[in-house]
Amino acid sequence: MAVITYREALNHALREEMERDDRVFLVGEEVGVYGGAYKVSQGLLEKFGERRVIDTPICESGFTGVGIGAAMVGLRPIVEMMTFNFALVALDQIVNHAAKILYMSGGQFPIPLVIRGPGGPAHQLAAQHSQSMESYFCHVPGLKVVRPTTPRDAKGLLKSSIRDDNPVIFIESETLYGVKGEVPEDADFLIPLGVAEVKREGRDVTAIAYSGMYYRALEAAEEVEKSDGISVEIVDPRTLRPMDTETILASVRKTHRVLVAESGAGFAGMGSEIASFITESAFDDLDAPVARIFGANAPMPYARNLERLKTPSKERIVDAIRKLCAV
Amino acid sequence: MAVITYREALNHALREEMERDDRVFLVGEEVGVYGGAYKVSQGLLEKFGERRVIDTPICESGFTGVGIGAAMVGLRPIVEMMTFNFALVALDQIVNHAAKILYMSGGQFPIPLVIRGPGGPAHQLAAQHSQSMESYFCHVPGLKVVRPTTPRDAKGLLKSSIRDDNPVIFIESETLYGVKGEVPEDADFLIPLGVAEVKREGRDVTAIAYSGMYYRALEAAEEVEKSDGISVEIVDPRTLRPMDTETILASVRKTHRVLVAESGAGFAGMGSEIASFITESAFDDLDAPVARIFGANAPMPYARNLERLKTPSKERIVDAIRKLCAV
Amino acid sequence: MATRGSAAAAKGRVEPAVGLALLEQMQLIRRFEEKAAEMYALGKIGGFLHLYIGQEAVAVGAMAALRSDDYAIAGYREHGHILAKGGDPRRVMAELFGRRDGVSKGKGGSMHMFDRSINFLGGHAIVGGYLPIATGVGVAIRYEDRDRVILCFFGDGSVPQGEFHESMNLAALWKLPVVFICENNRYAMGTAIQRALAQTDVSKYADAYGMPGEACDGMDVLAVRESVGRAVARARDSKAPTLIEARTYRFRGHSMRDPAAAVYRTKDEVEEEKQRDPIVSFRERLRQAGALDEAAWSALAERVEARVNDAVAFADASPEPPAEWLTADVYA
Amino acid sequence: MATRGSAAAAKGRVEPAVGLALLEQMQLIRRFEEKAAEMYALGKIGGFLHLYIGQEAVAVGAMAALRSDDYAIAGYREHGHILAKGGDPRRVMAELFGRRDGVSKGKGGSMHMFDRSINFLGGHAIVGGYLPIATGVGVAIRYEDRDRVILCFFGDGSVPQGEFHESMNLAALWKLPVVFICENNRYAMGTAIQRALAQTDVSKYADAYGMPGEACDGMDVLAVRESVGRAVARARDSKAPTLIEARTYRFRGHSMRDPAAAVYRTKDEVEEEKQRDPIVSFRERLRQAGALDEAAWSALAERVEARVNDAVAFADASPEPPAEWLTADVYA
Ligand SMILES: Cc1ncc(C[n+]2csc(CCOP(=O)(O)OP(=O)(O)O)c2C)c(N)n1
Ligand SMILES: Cc1ncc(C[n+]2csc(CCOP(=O)(O)OP(=O)(O)O)c2C)c(N)n1
Ligand SMILES: [Mg+2]
Ligand SMILES: [Mg+2]
Repeated sequence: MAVITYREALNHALREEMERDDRVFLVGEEVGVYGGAYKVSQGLLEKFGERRVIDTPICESGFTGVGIGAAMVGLRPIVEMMTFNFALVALDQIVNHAAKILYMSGGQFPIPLVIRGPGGPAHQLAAQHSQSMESYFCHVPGLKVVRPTTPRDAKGLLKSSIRDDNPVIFIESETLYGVKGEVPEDADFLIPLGVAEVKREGRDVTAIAYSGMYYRALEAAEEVEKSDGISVEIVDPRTLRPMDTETILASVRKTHRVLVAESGAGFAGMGSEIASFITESAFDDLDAPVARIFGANAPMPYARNLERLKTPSKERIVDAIRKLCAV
Repeated sequence: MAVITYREALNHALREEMERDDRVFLVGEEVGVYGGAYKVSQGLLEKFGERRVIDTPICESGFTGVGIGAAMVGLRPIVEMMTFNFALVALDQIVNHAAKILYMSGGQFPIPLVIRGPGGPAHQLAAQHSQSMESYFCHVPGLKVVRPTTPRDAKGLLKSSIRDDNPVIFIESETLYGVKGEVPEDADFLIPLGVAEVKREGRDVTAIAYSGMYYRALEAAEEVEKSDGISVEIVDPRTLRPMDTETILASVRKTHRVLVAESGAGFAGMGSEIASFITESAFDDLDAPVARIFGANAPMPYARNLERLKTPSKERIVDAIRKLCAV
Repeated sequence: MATRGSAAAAKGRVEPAVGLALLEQMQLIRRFEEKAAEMYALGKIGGFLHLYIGQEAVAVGAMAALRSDDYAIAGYREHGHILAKGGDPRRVMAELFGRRDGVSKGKGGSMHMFDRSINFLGGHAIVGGYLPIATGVGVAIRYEDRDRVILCFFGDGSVPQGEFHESMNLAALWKLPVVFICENNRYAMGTAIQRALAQTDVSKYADAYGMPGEACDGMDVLAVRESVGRAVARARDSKAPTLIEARTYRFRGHSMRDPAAAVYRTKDEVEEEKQRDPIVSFRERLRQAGALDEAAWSALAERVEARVNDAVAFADASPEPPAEWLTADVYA
Repeated sequence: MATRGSAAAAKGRVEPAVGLALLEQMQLIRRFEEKAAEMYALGKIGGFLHLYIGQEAVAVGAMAALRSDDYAIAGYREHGHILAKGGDPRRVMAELFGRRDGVSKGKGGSMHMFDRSINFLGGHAIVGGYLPIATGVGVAIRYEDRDRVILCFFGDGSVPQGEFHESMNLAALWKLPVVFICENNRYAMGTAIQRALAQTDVSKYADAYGMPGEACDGMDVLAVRESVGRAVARARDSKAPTLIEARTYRFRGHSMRDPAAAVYRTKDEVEEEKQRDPIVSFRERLRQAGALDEAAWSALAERVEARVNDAVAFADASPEPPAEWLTADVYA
């Protein structure tokens, strides 16, 4: 296994799937000549040419629709959103079209489409460039939603997303592109969609966290292990929709205490879903109400000190874990 | 008090607020000459003229932005979405602009804007015309979200929304426009945003429901009262964001059993928020996990028989209440 | 427009057999729609119902320029388009009835007719929303280096929508085999085109993109076939898009919920436009050309009547979709 | 373009005092941006930083045609615009530093500068997203029957976006006092305009809407002032919109994260464009006109230097925003 970055893992997944299937192509802003705003598609234009790596003008609604149309007639497009914040411009295409055409057509037209790019907080990019968008998409029947945490997840899940026959919203993270980790080189390495991973075994509390929040939860887990001898199990859903209810409930039944950490603003978000689902399904297994931690209820500020306060910190997670165990 | 329809109540609210404040104007598709696709703005063009009742071409993103720009420089626009499904085309304007400009400008530019129109299931309008959109907006800091249930709510809440200095997403319902009820004629009658209403007093179970779901919950409550002697209290949040946590918790502490009914697809939606909030805040008061009922996990089908099955029925609510009380 | 019409007509020579086929298709759509209106009144059809009456020459003339492996996509007023593309009236009526034998299994309804077997890609109800999708089909045709073409039908109401501009630019920039056909019936619901567009000659918008643009008489099936024929040839041979503005008129209300359709237009205007009825005028032209006598017409009319009644009978007999279908087809 | 430039120059007569003021504003922006780049390198500025270097003549020439009660709105490359509109360099630098005395209280940053006191409406980072907002300001001006005007600055990258089309149509249809100024620097990030637009003469898009369109040399501050002056007069007197294409060039990378800016354009091209430096050429012109001697120039340069250093000192001294501000200004 090679140790590569999250960015390289995505790049390899794209390269391998494009080699494997000529119907797969990449379209988006700056994916070709520029090599990708975040360099995820670096080298692909050189390797696959302009036919399969298509630079587009700025028109998210237009080129997302292009992906949907191409998918309707048998291709397997990958649409890159330079950042997911811009997917708001294309939300009608995604929600009213990509997610519904299979259903409205009575099953005649599957939409094998991947829409991918970074989402969530970055580095002082302020309100219009730092949104955690997953909850918008999780709410929509017909979409699958993936949020890879490690380089390994990034590669295995992107490859599965590309091979999936449904529209998949694949949200990466600007803050994780540089993270390194072991990744299988095998071109058939896949991580199935809808399967969570217990990334850290523990006895006392289950922390459910994905993407950047996973890393903060891990730091917190190590701290409370040392300081309070609290053993934290960390479950990474990896795919948010469909959600792996089994793995989550198994951990809950083991620890009886749950914390859900989310970088977004929380209200009516994915954390709310996980918390209410667990409570419905394992009420009697819970020794304490499921605790939710999420970002401050505000847009993302620019100032560095405020930005730090906006997203849940290791400290906040540590406190929440202690509170949970004090119950 | 006059007995008028929900549609008339909205029409009166628009008329009164436009009379009261010249900065208030209405812009949208077919609001003028046509009198409104659902006739909510009937007669306003005749009364206020083309300056204040503005028909627009089909460009939701464009005319929503027009409302935001006019609000930035001191006017108080009301933007009509012919149906909220089309707000998806304008979501970038609403989420990236209307909701964030006050914050990004450090408080310099409030956006006193109302975006209103019908949302939710209607009568066989199928997948692209039947969506319950509230959860998208509830998730966004900077927006207020209102879902009026009765003619009285419709008038009092719309007037407050128009007087509010923030962007307010005001979602009506095609299926309720014809509903009649008593509505105060007093031009200063207001219902404050963020205040829920206990619409039916009860002892055994709290049902939280708004818009069309309220009426089904009411039928269910009357049925279980007769058949099982179960006394159901119905709380209508009316405003979803900000949410009236006090009124909701007070009812929970009284009944110890809660049902949340939502017409939308549920996953990561408003019902998830209400359920997880209640569990966090009143865990020890709960005799049973908060039960959620929501629409089938699918887009809206056209066929009448399938459409009926899609949205929670009185029967499903009755069953849920019985289950809750059996715990 | 009248002059354009007769000009096109003058040009429009047609072999009798072909002419009769076009007439029969238009008549089929006309009667199908009139029947649908009846069924709506009887409550057998629900939701919105947007009739194509008055615009038949556009779909019929345009589809006549296609090969069967070419694609077509349209909006919510698409009964005429799917029938002209070769859709089965029985399954189209069954879809309106919301029955299991409908083209979309009863799950799409009037606004969402899809038929993969004839490359009919819907049936979409977001104004402007499917223009980028048509553009994507053009991208796929080029990607696979085929010589197919896609016709994208939309109304004048789509022109002010941003996706019209995005799609026109992409199709022209990337040289895609997409024929954009704007059915300009001068109203978007209650909004007259001059209240919606700063510049109302829709075909002129093509200039901004250096794309060929052409207006034709949408009440003249041969004129439409000619314009679209030129555009299809361009698309097939040189992968170049075209914007066609077919000038037509909607005889009925926007939908069955707008019966009068009189708030925003005068009865006189409607009556005057009805003088341009595409079926009456084409029938007359064939008669004058000696291609159609009374007997032939009544035979044609009877065939159409029979097909429409058969469609209704079929739809009536088709069962409701089973409950399990509610949650089927959400994911592939 | 060169010819256009000198043509405009020939036309461009200017009183010495005014010329010197324009030169000083351009120099202020140039030095402000160079200093900002230094501060970014020192880590005092975070996030994205898009420099205006090379385009100074556009903002300065355009704002020179305004009254102080007129409005302006721009994208994320707006430091030059807010300064040219009369913004205080100290508060603009403080915003870049993310400090409490910044124009947006440190909460907006480089991409979201707002200043109500000078009618500067931001500072927006969604390409194309604020064009409808500018249109809405035009609606408000007409609604209140004022004689104000709004200038809306955007890049060539906004043109393929649907909101460009929607805004142009609404402004032309409703006759709004909006001047759309496209700063065509020939690249949207790494995408050359000919790879983004089927038709690259941006000013021609105005024709589709029957709106006046005009291209001008964006490296010539007087040419810009003239074109925009004509458009502002049209907007003020007859509430008519205009599309102006200011042909300019970005000397630096798209942002500080694109330092080389060489993947998508050649060094030679950049060097050649630098020959059109708007400050060097205007300074030369003033010298030839006898309006600027060495002494005057060094005095000007020193004043600018002092203001920029003062801005940095002010920003450095300004405290971070207090923690409570994180959740302030979410609701009014
Ligand atoms: C984005 C969007 N906005 C509004 C509507 C509501 N609506 C449905 S049809 C229509 C008018 C469209 O007119 P046109 O495009 O001219 O087509 P026609 O009905 O004349 O065939 C409107 C406004 C919609 N379906 N989608
Ligand atoms: C809707 C949207 N899509 C993509 C981006 C990312 N992005 C930021 S600037 C930019 C290029 C814009 O170029 P142009 O409009 O020419 O302005 P310039 O940078 O040349 O001043 C892109 C693609 C964005 N901010 N918004
Ligand atoms: Mg029309
Ligand atoms: Mg540019």
